Amino acid sequence: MILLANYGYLTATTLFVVGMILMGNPKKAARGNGLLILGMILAIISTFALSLSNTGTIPWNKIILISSLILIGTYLGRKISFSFKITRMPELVSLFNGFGGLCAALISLTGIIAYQGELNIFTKVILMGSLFLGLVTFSGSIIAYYKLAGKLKSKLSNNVIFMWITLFSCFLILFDGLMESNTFDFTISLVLLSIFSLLHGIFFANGVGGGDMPVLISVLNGLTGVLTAISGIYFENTIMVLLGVFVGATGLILTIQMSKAMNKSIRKVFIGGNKISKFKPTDLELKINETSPSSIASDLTYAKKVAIVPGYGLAIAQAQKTCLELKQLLNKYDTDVKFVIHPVAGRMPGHMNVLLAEANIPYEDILDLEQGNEYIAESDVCFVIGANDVVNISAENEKTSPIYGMPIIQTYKSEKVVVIKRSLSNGYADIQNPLFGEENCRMFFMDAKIGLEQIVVDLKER
Amino acid sequence: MILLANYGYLTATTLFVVGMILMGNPKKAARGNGLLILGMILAIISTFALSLSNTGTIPWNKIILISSLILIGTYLGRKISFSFKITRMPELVSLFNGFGGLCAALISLTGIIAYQGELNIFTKVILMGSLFLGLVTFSGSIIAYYKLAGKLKSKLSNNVIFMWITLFSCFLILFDGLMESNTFDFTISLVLLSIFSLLHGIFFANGVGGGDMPVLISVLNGLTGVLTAISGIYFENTIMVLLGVFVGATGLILTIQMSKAMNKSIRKVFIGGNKISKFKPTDLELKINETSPSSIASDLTYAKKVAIVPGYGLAIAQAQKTCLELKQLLNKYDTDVKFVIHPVAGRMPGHMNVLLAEANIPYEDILDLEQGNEYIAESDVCFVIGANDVVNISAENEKTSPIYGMPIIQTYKSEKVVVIKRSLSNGYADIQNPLFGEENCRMFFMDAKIGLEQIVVDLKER
Amino acid sequence: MENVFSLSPIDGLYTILLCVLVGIEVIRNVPAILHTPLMSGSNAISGIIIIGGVIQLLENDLGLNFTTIISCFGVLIGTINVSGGFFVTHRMLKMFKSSKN
Amino acid sequence: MENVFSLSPIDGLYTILLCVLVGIEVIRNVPAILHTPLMSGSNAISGIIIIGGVIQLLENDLGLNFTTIISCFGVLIGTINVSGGFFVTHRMLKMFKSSKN
Amino acid sequence: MKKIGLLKENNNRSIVALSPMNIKKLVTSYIVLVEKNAGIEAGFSDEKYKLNGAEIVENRSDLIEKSDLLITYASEINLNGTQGEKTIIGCYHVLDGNDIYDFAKNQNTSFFSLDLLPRTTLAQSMDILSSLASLSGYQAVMSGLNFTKKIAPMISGAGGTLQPAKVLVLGVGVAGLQAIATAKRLGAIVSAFDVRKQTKQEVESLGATFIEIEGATEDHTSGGYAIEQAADFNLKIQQTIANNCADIDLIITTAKIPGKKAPILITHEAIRRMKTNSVIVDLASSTGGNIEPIAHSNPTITILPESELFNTVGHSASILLGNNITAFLTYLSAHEDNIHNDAILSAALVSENGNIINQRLLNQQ
Amino acid sequence: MKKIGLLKENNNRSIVALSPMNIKKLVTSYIVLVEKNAGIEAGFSDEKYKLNGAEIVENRSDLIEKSDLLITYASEINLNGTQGEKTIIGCYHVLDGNDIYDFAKNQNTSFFSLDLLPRTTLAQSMDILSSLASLSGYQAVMSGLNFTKKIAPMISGAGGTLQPAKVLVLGVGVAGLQAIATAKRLGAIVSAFDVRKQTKQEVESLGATFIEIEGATEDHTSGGYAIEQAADFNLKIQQTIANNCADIDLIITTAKIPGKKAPILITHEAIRRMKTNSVIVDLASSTGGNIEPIAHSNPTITILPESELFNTVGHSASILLGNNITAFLTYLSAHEDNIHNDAILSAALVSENGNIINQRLLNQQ
Ligand SMILES: NC(=O)c1ccc[n+]([C@@H]2O[C@H](COP(=O)([O-])OP(=O)(O)OC[C@H]3O[C@@H](n4cnc5c(N)ncnc54)[C@H](OP(=O)(O)O)[C@@H]3O)[C@@H](O)[C@H]2O)c1
Ligand SMILES: NC(=O)c1ccc[n+]([C@@H]2O[C@H](COP(=O)([O-])OP(=O)(O)OC[C@H]3O[C@@H](n4cnc5c(N)ncnc54)[C@H](OP(=O)(O)O)[C@@H]3O)[C@@H](O)[C@H]2O)c1
Ligand SMILES: NC(=O)c1ccc[n+]([C@@H]2O[C@H](COP(=O)([O-])OP(=O)(O)OC[C@H]3O[C@@H](n4cnc5c(N)ncnc54)[C@H](O)[C@@H]3O)[C@@H](O)[C@H]2O)c1
Ligand SMILES: NC(=O)c1ccc[n+]([C@@H]2O[C@H](COP(=O)([O-])OP(=O)(O)OC[C@H]3O[C@@H](n4cnc5c(N)ncnc54)[C@H](O)[C@@H]3O)[C@@H](O)[C@H]2O)c1
Repeated sequence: MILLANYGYLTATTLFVVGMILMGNPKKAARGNGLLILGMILAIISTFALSLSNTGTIPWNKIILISSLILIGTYLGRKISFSFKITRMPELVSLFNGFGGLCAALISLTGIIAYQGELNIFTKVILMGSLFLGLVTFSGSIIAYYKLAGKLKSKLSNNVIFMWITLFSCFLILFDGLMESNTFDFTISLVLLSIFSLLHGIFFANGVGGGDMPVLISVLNGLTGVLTAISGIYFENTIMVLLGVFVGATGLILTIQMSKAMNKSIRKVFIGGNKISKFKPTDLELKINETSPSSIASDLTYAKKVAIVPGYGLAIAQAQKTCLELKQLLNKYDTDVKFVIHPVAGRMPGHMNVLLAEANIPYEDILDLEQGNEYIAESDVCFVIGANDVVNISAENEKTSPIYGMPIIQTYKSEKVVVIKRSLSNGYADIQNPLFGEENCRMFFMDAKIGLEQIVVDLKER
Repeated sequence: MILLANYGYLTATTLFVVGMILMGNPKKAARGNGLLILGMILAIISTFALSLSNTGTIPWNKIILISSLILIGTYLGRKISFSFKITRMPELVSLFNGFGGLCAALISLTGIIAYQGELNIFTKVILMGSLFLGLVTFSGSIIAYYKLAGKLKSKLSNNVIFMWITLFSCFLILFDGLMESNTFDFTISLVLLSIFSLLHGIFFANGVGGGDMPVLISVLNGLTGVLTAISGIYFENTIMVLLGVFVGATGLILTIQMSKAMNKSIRKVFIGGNKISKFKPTDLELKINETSPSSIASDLTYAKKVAIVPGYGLAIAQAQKTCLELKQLLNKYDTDVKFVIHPVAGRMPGHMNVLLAEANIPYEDILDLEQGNEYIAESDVCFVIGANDVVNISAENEKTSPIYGMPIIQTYKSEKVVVIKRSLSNGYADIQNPLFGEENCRMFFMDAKIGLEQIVVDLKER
Repeated sequence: MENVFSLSPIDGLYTILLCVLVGIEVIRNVPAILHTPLMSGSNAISGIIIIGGVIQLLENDLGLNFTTIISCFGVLIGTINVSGGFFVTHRMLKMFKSSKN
Repeated sequence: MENVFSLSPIDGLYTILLCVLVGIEVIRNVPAILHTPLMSGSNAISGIIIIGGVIQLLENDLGLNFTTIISCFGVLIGTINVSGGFFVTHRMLKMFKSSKN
Repeated sequence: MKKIGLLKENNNRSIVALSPMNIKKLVTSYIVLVEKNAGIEAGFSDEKYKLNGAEIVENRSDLIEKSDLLITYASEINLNGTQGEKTIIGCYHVLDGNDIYDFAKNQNTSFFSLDLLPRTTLAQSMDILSSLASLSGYQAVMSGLNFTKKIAPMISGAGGTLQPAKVLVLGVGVAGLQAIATAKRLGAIVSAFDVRKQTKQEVESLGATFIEIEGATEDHTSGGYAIEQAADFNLKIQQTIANNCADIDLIITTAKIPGKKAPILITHEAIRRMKTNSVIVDLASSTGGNIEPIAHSNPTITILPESELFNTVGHSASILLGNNITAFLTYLSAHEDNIHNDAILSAALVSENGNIINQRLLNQQ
Repeated sequence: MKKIGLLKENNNRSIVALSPMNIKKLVTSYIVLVEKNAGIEAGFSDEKYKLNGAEIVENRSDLIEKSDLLITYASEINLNGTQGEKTIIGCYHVLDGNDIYDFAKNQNTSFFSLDLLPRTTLAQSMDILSSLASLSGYQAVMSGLNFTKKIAPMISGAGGTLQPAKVLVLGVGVAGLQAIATAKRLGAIVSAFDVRKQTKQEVESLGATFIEIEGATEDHTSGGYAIEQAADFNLKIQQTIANNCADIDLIITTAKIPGKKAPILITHEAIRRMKTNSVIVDLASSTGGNIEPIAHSNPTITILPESELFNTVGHSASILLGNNITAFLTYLSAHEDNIHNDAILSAALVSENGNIINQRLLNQQ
């Protein structure tokens, strides 16, 4: 029976790893996910078998309890995950990750309480450490969740300091709890540790800019992995150790990859906070949401209709051919891509036509202002490449604007607007564009050619 | 001591794996190779340590013997590997692989002879199996070596049959040798097995077409891995098992990847033999050397100067933009790329100019016939894309040719010629082109656009 | 070879080492559009921690005490993580099904 | 935890399993231009089989008999494989050094 | 409803100020009268106008008499003896110092000349100058090349390789940019120069080379227009151009300064150095031209002083012109009560009740 | 050394049969005499010829008298009273039934007309027809467009969107292909038709659309040329074209059949359906043209019968022409002893000693 359980674990591990490998390939990813689910089921069954072989009897009541917990949990998980719109998936991942952290914290709490007296220092470190990590993950993930949902935008100026203070406190409490001659009662230690861990998670997450959220989630995800591995050592359970290590490793690499894709060092993401350094001082303070090539890439693939709005910046960057490549790649995903040309885009009549003709973009994929605005209204993503004045919404809603009354491309009618330009600086008319601060608008500050190439690379599967 | 040796092995394994990972990245590959070397040294030292801890005494004489063997071997290996031109590296890999196979065969032979009486059936299977595999690898690799070197071109019509006969014989002998009541004396069995194994290797390798050689080498390489793992089980040596398995796995995947890159199923490579199915009957029988996108890609990156000769096929395939991409990628490798335009290439004067201008290829990278031929004389690779008549060497060396006397692009002046077209069919003038059968000419039968895209994908590192 | 198949005395380390490497390799070359699904998947995997809770529940006595409740809650929350993770991944991946190539 | 760090009784299998996976993953996504160097590198690694020869030489008596000679020859040939493999790989990789990006 | 009268151009132009497509839109708020054969040169028959709801008027003076708004590009209009208030909308290049618009002195007449519109983003949809300059730039290449006796693209054929033509564009405003784009399209090698720094980027965005000359003066308050340069800098420009023109096949000059004489960019010396058969198209000729005005010394080169090349693509030109004027009419009717305070309308208004009131025009005089 | 005489074209052509660059090469094996002002129209001054080693001869009859080989594109040549053997090399389109080449009847005269060269890969470097057809195709677009009063590319500007011009090319030989390429370059939407099947691929290789009409007859022994089609298929072609031409701005016809009248592709009916301002450039006009030859019914369209459009790019044309003729001279001197057995030379040889001996010409007569 032990052997059976162990082979079960072995098989489950294989399923997990192979599943993850498959998930790296867009065509097989769905099958990979299936394998992961199988692996999870197998792992749980094996655990039953293992414990059964230890105790000898079949503890029906426990099995029923656990099974029903699992069933309820599954039901809830399903419900939650289907109650969100597809564009909000990253938020959900963050939320669930928080649950994972909480679960780990609870489990170590049980461990601590149940065996309070009998714990040696090694297990104590493990348990209290995992309590700490679990709660940090939990509160951090929840913050990330709210930030992603756009419900939280407050930025504390002294965030970094608080982060370090809370972290330090946690260590103090931990250390103190381990001492024989602890100052606090152990229960109080636990409570304090919990509080400070939660606080630390909050500050940790809050320090990260909106555009960098995916990196944060990835880090927290990796933390969960480490947690799992630590718990595995405590429970002397191979599969927990292995998978924990595995998740930790993937989390690490994913973090590196993502910050690379965003052209930022990991240090900058977490310590540097969310300064936009390239800011040009402007009258109006816009709340900018930055984004990254990879998330633009996934936005684009999830979309059914994409409108591309080229502007003078496209001409400067000479990115027209990359545009064609992007379009062709997206067409493969059944995504419809049209180019919407504003009459005064660029610096001469027909400027955009010249570019698009050079890239051999067929005339039927080019829409003028009127058709374009109709198309955009049905589109999922409106992708503005190096345009500014022609998508300036102040022409529609600010009577005082010098361009008030000019017909513009109504990008805001799309589900989501993504803008690629190098900075927040103004266009030809030299007026600020409030579009960039809109809720459904994401900025990617990059030269159009380089940026598009990054997106194209992301889209290309090997 | 044992522990030390074991940690040595562990570290060596890490070095190997990490080394191989690094080798997957062109920028870090050289460092990866360094790690592999370190790993190998460490593994050998650990082996010494291990055996030392088993016996207790330090067997100086043996250590000296072995060390000197290793030194001599290293010296020879270095000498051999530097005595070949860089373009002949694949041959060398094949040669060395053969040595690996021979080594394995010898070691198992020693095992068999030394413990002849004491062997249980399990070890017998292992040893005789590895003798078989070792010798197959050896002779197969040697054949591959000669084929790659162009010194062997004979094709036996009944090759497949012989291959199966020899394989079957080997199994018979092996089976017989294992029986208690063996027909042959054991030594005779061994000799017979050796002979048939060698023969099998020869036929196995000979059945594979010239263009598919890399796949064959990869398979043989994988075999060596399996061999090593088997020996590892015999020697009860972790690192041998692990690395054997590792090499086996890489070999397997590499084989799959390569045959994918050649657009052939593995089955076709080995069983289908080397038929060129798309052959259009021609008067003259040309000896065609086929090649694959990946080997074109590596030829191009190893080159310092590349001349591209476009023809009407480029226009048909509309591959001009992919050409630009190829050029830009190669420029990154410091490779100089020029386009050589023959006055009558295409179907109208300036046909190629139109295409290249559409792809925005700068005028200074376009050479006419005369400059072009000078450039080609210094180039490493001349890449003919969908051209035929304009590179027809019969215009220079066949007085009876209808185009005798027409100046052509002298592709043959380049170190290596690579031609991409869909088949062997003729061009506008409808005469056969003996260039395609030249020794330094490699054919890639594919639509120019698709083919170039495959090459570009290969060239792009992620 | 019977029940125990162990190559060397320090196999555990080999295993962990290799596991880390597999983890790294699996992710390293994944196209960025799959980052989110992968993160979600690996997040679901990390929910394996519920096994800890299960073990606790199985091995401790099942009284209606504080620890049991916490354990139960832990398993519940953990399962939400696991199942939710899988479902989210599933939903995201469905998007790729229409991809033609 | 002393000398032996073993997670479970079948760690050996985990190890081999993971090793295969690492092997596959390492190669799977390598750009094709590196196929030849990689093959060459992994070919050199497979030369680890000389360890077998070394063990034979170390453990058997060192008389001037047939087996010793064969073993010696085996180790020699094997070393050529190993070192040659590394040198070839090295030469091929040098080509990439000039790559600018 | 007010009556719009569309005049036939009478200064040898083959354009018309409104196209039948515009009529369709205008008839919802105006009665539209069209002079007989007004659009015939631009390819719009009277039937097409009628079909879209216009009324054809045989006689020009009838039309003028009946209409409240008179639309033209730049016709001579005789208002003598007409009754009632008239608003005349056209594009008379009033700053260039001509007097075709003497009707402006009439009582009861308002006169908008759209060349005076500010070059702002908001006014662009009415900006006739841009629309027509763009077409002139295109045609400058097309017809200029015809005189070089050469083809533009590189052709490597059995008869040898023909080198691509070299084109130099001086003054990179709207016309210059379009000229660059067109020449690039045809495969020519293009270089360009302008005194405004930002044009460097614009030139490069079209794949052409910018010739840099340090030391230009710019005035950012001039609304995108260039200003006059210091004498020594002008000399420097002229020398640089002379040094660069030896292997050029086609030069297109478009340099203008609003309300001023066009700067001299191509000197006697430059022309002397130019090669046989090369061509200069001077789009700035209406304000004096960019070429030194002395009998030039190189008989083998062709100089084409063209200021209204858009006439040769009258159909396209009329479509754009009509759209611009329609946009102006729409804007006008929306801001009618507020003409003097509206930046766009007041800028374009030349005269009211016989008095020239336009500030820019007055400043100039 | 033999003497080459380069004549000034005297039929109103602005080309010259050898360019100064060719002289440089030829003077190594010939003495080259050039008629005064021979190259002036094509942009080659007498100085340039002199600089490259030629001798300028003031008087035409002097030149003719002195030279052994006379080089021209298709001048009238008066050999009366000249001495010695003369070889005349030109491109007289002898199959089209003209009689400019009456000098061929002279004793002591050999006459090569390079329009008779076989269209083989080997002869391509001497193939004047291809060189000049290619330039004509280019110019057909450039000058044809000028008459449409429209610009070719799509322009989306503040004045609205101008739709790209639509171009239809009939007959996709050398000229047709170049016309397609040029129109595509300028941004037009291009479709094309030819009776030879393989042209479909050629058309598509330039990014244009091919109009398919089933039922053409082809003769693969005709050396790449088309042959006459059955009457009912001709009808089918004419109908299909008529159905396709309603929204075309520019039609370029190039369909020829060597030694035959050009096929009628555009009927009365088709012309009636074409829209205002559209243009037809008929490059086949020298052999009758591709347009139904009756007074056509649509006065708003322009028909340009042009057979020598290359004259408008005389400089480029002369470079190619000169290279072709130089290649022929080189080939001739290498195979001089074997003229009658050489496929290329015998094909181009029209007459010897006053007798027409060319097989194709004789077959035709
Ligand atoms: N069409 C005409 O005929 C014509 C003629 C003259 C003037 N105009 C005027 O020009 C304007 C045209 O509007 P538009 O939206 O096309 O252009 P725009 O308003 O001038 O904005 C262009 C934007 O592109 C960005 N950009 C510049 N280089 C870039 C690069 N390499 N990569 C990415 N982004 C880059 C710039 O922002 P960053 O610096 O932050 O990157 C800039 O804000 C209108 O105001 C119009 O009135 C038009
Ligand atoms: N330039 C001119 O003015 C002119 C005019 C008329 C005729 N010509 C004649 O045309 C010829 C031009 O020589 P060339 O070398 O350019 O062309 P070519 O000799 O006609 O050969 C073109 C080759 O391209 C290959 N091809 C066709 N489609 C392809 C695709 N999609 N992908 C890859 N390859 C493809 C064909 O082989 P597969 O079918 O095996 O792929 C064919 O052999 C000369 O004989 C010349 O005399 C030239
Ligand atoms: N805001 C808008 O929407 C809008 C609309 C149309 C034009 N514009 C802008 O107005 C500006 C001028 O346009 P335009 O074409 O009517 O200008 P223009 O016709 O007055 O002059 C043409 C060009 O000549 C240049 N020039 C003047 N003096 C020169 C000299 N000495 N040497 C070289 N070049 C000289 C000018 O800089 C200008 O680029 C451009 O920047 C254009 O982008 C803006
Ligand atoms: N071998 C060579 O090197 C070489 C050199 C030059 C030309 N060529 C070939 O010669 C051929 C003819 O060239 P060309 O331009 O001198 O031909 P051309 O001037 O004689 O005729 C022009 C075109 O009209 C087409 N045509 C004839 N009757 C037609 C009809 N009823 N309807 C529609 N189209 C019709 C012909 O097919 C031809 O394509 C082409 O295939 C060309 O590629 C070959």
